[in-house]
Amino acid sequence: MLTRINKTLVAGGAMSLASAAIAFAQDTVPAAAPATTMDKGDTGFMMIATVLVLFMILPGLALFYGGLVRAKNMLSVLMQVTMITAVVMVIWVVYGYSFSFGGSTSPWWGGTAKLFLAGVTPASEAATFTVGVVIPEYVFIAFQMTFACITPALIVGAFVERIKFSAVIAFVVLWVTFAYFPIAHMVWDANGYLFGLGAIDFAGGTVVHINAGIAALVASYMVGKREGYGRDIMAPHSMTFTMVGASMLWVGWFGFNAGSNLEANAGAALAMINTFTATAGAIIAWALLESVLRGKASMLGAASGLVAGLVAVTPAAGTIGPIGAIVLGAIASVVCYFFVSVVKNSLKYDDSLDVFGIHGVGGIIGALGTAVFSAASLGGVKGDDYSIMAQMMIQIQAVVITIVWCAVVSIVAFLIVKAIFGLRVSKEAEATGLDLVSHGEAAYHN
Amino acid sequence: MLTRINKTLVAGGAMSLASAAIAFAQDTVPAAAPATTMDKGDTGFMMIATVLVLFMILPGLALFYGGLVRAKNMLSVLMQVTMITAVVMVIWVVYGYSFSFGGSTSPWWGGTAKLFLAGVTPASEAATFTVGVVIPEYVFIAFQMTFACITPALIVGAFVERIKFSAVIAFVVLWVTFAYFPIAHMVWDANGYLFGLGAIDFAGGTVVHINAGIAALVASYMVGKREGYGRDIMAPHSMTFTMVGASMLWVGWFGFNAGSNLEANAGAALAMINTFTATAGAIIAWALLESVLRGKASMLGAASGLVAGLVAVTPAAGTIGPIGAIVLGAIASVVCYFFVSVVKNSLKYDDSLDVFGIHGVGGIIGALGTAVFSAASLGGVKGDDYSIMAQMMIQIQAVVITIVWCAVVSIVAFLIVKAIFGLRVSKEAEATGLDLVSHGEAAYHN
Amino acid sequence: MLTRINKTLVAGGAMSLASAAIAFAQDTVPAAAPATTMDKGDTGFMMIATVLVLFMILPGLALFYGGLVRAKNMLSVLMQVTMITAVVMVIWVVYGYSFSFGGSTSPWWGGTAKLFLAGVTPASEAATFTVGVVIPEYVFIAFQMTFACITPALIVGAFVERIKFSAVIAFVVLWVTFAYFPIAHMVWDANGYLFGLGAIDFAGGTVVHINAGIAALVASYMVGKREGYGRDIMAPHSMTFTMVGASMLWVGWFGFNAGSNLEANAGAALAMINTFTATAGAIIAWALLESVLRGKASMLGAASGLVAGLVAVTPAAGTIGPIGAIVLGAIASVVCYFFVSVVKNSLKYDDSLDVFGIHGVGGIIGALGTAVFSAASLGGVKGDDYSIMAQMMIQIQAVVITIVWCAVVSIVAFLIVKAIFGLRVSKEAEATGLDLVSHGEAAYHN
Amino acid sequence: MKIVMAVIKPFKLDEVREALTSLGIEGLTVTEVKGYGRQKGHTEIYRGAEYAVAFLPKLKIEVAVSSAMADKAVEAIAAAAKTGQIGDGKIFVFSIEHVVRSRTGETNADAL
Amino acid sequence: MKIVMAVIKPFKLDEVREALTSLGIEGLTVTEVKGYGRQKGHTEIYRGAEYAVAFLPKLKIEVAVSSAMADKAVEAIAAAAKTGQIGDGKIFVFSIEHVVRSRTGETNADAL
Amino acid sequence: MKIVMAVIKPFKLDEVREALTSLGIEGLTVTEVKGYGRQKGHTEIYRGAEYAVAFLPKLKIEVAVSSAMADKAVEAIAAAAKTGQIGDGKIFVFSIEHVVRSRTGETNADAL
Ligand SMILES: Nc1ncnc2c1ncn2[C@@H]1O[C@H](COP(=O)(O)OP(=O)(O)O)[C@@H](O)[C@H]1O
Ligand SMILES: Nc1ncnc2c1ncn2[C@@H]1O[C@H](COP(=O)(O)OP(=O)(O)O)[C@@H](O)[C@H]1O
Ligand SMILES: Nc1ncnc2c1ncn2[C@@H]1O[C@H](COP(=O)(O)OP(=O)(O)O)[C@@H](O)[C@H]1O
Repeated sequence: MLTRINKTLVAGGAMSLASAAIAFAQDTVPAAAPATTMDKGDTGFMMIATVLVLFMILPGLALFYGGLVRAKNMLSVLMQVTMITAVVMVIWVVYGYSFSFGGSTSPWWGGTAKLFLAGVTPASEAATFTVGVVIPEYVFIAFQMTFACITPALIVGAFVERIKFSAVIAFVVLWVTFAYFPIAHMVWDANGYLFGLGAIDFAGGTVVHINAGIAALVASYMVGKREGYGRDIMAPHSMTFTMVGASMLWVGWFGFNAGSNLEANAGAALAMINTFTATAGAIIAWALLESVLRGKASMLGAASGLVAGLVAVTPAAGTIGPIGAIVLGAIASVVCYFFVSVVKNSLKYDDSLDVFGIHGVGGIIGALGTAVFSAASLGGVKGDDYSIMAQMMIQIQAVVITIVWCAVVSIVAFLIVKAIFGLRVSKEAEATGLDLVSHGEAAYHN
Repeated sequence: MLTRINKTLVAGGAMSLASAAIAFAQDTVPAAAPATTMDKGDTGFMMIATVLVLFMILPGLALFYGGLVRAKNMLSVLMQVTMITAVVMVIWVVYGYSFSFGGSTSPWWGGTAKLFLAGVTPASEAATFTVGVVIPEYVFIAFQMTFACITPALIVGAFVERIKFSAVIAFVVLWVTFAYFPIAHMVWDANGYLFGLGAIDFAGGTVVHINAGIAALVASYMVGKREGYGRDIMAPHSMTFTMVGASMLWVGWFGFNAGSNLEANAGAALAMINTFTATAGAIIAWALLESVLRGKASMLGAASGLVAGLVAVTPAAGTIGPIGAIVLGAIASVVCYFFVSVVKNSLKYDDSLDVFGIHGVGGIIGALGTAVFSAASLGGVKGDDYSIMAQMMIQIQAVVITIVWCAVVSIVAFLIVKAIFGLRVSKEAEATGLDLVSHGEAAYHN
Repeated sequence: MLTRINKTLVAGGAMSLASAAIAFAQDTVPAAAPATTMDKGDTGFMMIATVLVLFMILPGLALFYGGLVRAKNMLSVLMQVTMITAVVMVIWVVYGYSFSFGGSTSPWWGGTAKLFLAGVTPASEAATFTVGVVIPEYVFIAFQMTFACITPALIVGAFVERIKFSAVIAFVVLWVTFAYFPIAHMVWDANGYLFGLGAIDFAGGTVVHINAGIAALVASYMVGKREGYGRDIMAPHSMTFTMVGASMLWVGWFGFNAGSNLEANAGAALAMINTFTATAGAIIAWALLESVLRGKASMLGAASGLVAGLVAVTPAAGTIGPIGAIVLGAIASVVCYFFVSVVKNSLKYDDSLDVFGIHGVGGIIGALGTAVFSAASLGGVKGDDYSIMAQMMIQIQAVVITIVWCAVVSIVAFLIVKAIFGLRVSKEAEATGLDLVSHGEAAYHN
Repeated sequence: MKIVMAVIKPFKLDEVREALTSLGIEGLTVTEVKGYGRQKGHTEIYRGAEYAVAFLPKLKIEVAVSSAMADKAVEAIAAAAKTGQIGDGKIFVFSIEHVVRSRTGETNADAL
Repeated sequence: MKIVMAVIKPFKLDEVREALTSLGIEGLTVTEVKGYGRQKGHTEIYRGAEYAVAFLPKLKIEVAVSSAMADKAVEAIAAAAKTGQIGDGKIFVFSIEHVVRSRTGETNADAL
Repeated sequence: MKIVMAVIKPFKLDEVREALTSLGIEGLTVTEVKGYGRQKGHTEIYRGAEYAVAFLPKLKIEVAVSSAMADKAVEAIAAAAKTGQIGDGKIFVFSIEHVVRSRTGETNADAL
């Protein structure tokens, strides 16, 4: 088992071998395929993991974000998250899967071989990290699809309460096409550029969180502040929903992290226990910090720490130990805390729900912390020939490349969308609230 | 694997072989049983699938429906869904399972051999679609039980805000006994009449959705309109809860659809990916339609499309392809949209939460669409000897028989209940709201 | 399969053999280990079961309790449940797992061998109830961790709306250390005292429910009544959230009960179907009782019955039959009903959310009922040499020991916490509400 | 000018509004209130706790009218709000000295 | 006749109602309001955003009484509403000219 | 003494409050109300059901002032509440006879 896990580590990314092997299996199955085994335990586990990631988005993320806005904008948030999910699902089977994992040897994208899932049948297999062990390719497609859906949905938090609905959809289409699919290929495909560097990103710290966080930072500058920002009370309309959403994110995140192991074995179990303890450490850290600095630990603080911990452990879950995870989660909480309560206020941009402050910053802490806590000396599974510093350099490269690529795509995408649709609703519409103005409904009646 | 799936298709219904094989196993286990294999991957997967279907009902469906009524009737909806679930569970183990899958050779019902689950022990096995592969019969019983619970709970949407609580329970007892159990037997048991015809109903389009939809249509005429219908504002008291409920329905539906494969293999994976893409297609279609026709895409529209897509893909999930699923979902959305916003208004009955308009109509679209999109030429898994027209005729027969049977039972059941308990609360009680009047509580306080 | 189940019964507790075998495996793996098999079906199932138990706590239990308090205290409840979960998780990996299952031969605790999970690696294995069948130890640790988290979180219901946040956390730290970990060891470890007696506690009736119930009873006396108790209206601020929480408890409880089987086989399936039918029986019983005695069946009544049924079936799930489970659930409902509506009112203590009345009383009914309904003559799996009376004596002993141990620890813990932190907020703070006073937030805004 | 302030049963709002608009009254302000009076409340039971809820949901309507219109408005409201059941509510009339429309600064009759 | 309109702390409602019913006053109307005054509000913090909430939850009670009863009602309310802490609220009295009970058409004293 | 009672657009609350405090007025009471007037409402559609929502969310402000202050208060509110768009709301002034502060028993001017 350790062997297997070490191999994962060498591979350095959660789905890297997988995609390579898919291509392989595809090519060779008709002829003399190497003997593969499919275990129903893996297949069943991965299907449930996929469902758990959907649960993170709907209703999890929708509620987490929705609770934080004013009641008059509740439905707009729910609707944006829902529509992004639906649109990216269709895009995924049409061209997203192919662009990400289509089997091309390019380091930048997956090519066009699997447009419309061409050639995929119930008999198609996708490799896991264990040589010869496969799962149905449909499972791999569906699992990866949920990752492609949640990432742009995370960005929503940056521009809530003021953006045009059409602009959201248009931006997301451009963004997944030019930012998400290429970066997923780069990080997780065996031919991908960052994969080649040896970056460790077990379940998507760069591809999902840093990526979404940077897009959110760009969004908050491009879309501008909400009317009345800093003057009006914009308190969460339902911290209850936010807490429920955060809890669902935690529950679903086990699909995300343990599922990224692709097999139901001890590797997944390690990812699972780390996803527990890192989060617990992060919750406690944020609450302690608030207790000391403000005299009161808030529910929103605990929920924020919870998400920060989950974000930070995402790239690290497969290679660190459960005690190291507590420390990693706690560090992420502390840094994110100062970011959202000090740095953001001084920079005065309106990343309304702190997507950058938590997913971007937490993702970076996680990516770098992975290099540190993966070392056996700190409880990780990386053995003798592992150098924290060497890995750290690789992680930094991966982070910087993701940031730059994503920032450029995000800026260009927003400029295009602004030119065609405009980004914001009118001031009056903003005062009335997006629910009535953009969707013709109100979230609550008697 | 394709072999297995083809066999499913030939079998033409999700649990058909299963029940046959149960009877077989039961008979022969004491003597020289044919060698069967039980895979813990299947068993574990099916148990989780069962839990997911419970999740669809409680809290999923309860919230989806509850959010749509006025606050003063919220608890009555939650309570009706809860009590129906509990009552049908007890009925199921007492006589429902036997009436449906008791092993009789009648084409109309399962007989009395398994009253009180007689003879079932932890050692009992239920067959799957792969010869020789079994799961524990308790798992099959529990999985099927959740289907029997959700179907009558769906009907609730037709008569909310005005029905007597006693009438709901009495109606459901009659209805599951004379409509659900027989139809489940007809469709899913190897001796069942519709099974014999060769109808394809992978996860319950006829048994669950058309069945519930027709009962709802009957209910809306028998129970009559709400006081103030068409005059008072009866806007959803919490679109947030409705959206959360719809999301939970989607999440849980993977248990429903993928679980109907009974094994954790590529067949389940196909059902899963179709359950993603059909739903996505349906959400987008409804939202687009609203955008074009009303200028605004609503959250309730997206949620309605979501459910319509899930309903439509239910019978088809095991035999169509993911791109065909997008189209099927979109078609279902379009038809349901016109039904609930045009046809229903002109017919002026009060199917309050559009059970017929979405489950009935969507179920019919799904049943017929299954014939179309199962063809290999349209991305389905049906091979050379498959004729869309021939299958279409069979599907139409199945639909018509279900409609007629269910309508007759529903009418008679309502007449009996009306005579004994009465159907509606008083006008004053309706004005006050069912929560206080029927349950002595209020949903919300400060 | 019957063999296996019988063995469980002989073993008399869900995890008893498990922990023994872990120790064994640990000791011997380096040398000539007996051949063990690990099935991915078990591993995957147990990971999902673990996630389901987390779901019971967050958001399940948090919402169930939160809905029952006044809006001004909502966040305090959510926060207490969240922080308890996080704190106990960290404690668990630091010393809780070792104190419970550390491998010592003491009948009272598990020793210090596994502090900080010393020696646990991805290769470590934990035994199940089938000889030679193992799961990754990380899975066992994570699964058991969720039990350790939910138990103290259950106690929260006794002292809501008035307790200091610091007092909650301090009490829980003491309580899990001196009550939960030792009792878990006594009941579930092969060396444990109650295990040695032969007590049957499949999934934690004594360890979790009686334990939490007694602590709650102590708490309600030590902390005292809420201001205005018996005078002011303290109606649930959102029965909707309470119903959603109860539903989630049910859904997650399948992880709790079926997961306690440690393998994805017919034993888990039996636990699952019992967890359905007992709960259904309990819901119906409570509703019927209310209908008869008050003329109206309430949603809170149904939710209370639901939880009472789940509590009662917890120790029994692995050894009774589905029809016996209906009866057991119904009996638990009836007794709990009279307890919370008659006994509690006459004793005039303020166990605000009836933790003792439902978990304590229901747990005792379950523990004793297990002795009765496990008999083959009543549908259970216990064969010829089983004596209800003999088992009843053992169950009573287990209950009494748990009650006494827990009561003593709880009293001392509250005295210590009172001396250091004080237990209650000021009267004014109580009038304002804990959300603002202790957490600086309000749950709802416009 | 007068303010006519009426407490009514919630489901009567639309009828009352229509009665007023048919008199040419074009504005009114509505508040959700709880009323205590002869109409008895209800009892809610939550497990062992029984709460007598004495306050019932009502709507309060405030409508400013010229003195000349006051009586007609009162009559119209009384007629529209009446069900004949206890709890239909009461109508109060009091004088106001001054009215201003914020948007235009118009006062008194012009502001109504 | 007069309307006595009082702003009170929310948890004082039952005491105030009892004080009034013990005077024989059988009806009143309650509204949830937010009050701004000398009693200072509180601060809420949501991550980096700190909001000073100046408005506190209060209840407004309106009770129509005969002119003779007005002073007693004011006294009763003042006594019942008093905690001695800042923010106990204020009581305002103004005349009404006309009262009608919608159910019966009774007016003035009969309508109270 | 007078009560100045104003209906305003919800987002104008802070400006109105500041305008009043700058006059030295230290207390006011705010109620969430629904207003019907010239400003037209909106339409909501839920599947096939289309609802014309005629009532718009407004806030009602009540502020008790000395008679001398009343006009200034009205002006201040009118100025602060004005957007120039239809629906800015109205201000009503009426006399009150008596004011009591519950906490101290102070009356009239002292109670404000
Ligand atoms: N003296 C009063 N002052 C203020 N409001 C009153 C008074 N009496 C009754 N009300 C209001 O009128 C409502 C109806 O009064 P009630 O006595 O129940 O019935 P009816 O209007 O048929 O006499 C009450 O709920 C309350 O809101
Ligand atoms: N001038 C005023 N006009 C209207 N309401 C007022 C006025 N002053 C105070 N109030 C109301 O009375 C409440 C209590 O007033 P406050 O000044 O806080 O304390 P106190 O009543 O002890 O003087 C306020 O919250 C507000 O609702
Ligand atoms: N006659 C009236 N009596 C009481 N309130 C009124 C009256 N007319 C208007 N209002 C209130 O004033 C608000 C604004 O009035 P409206 O006619 O829409 O615009 P404007 O204030 O610009 O004339 C309304 O929503 C309502 O709350």
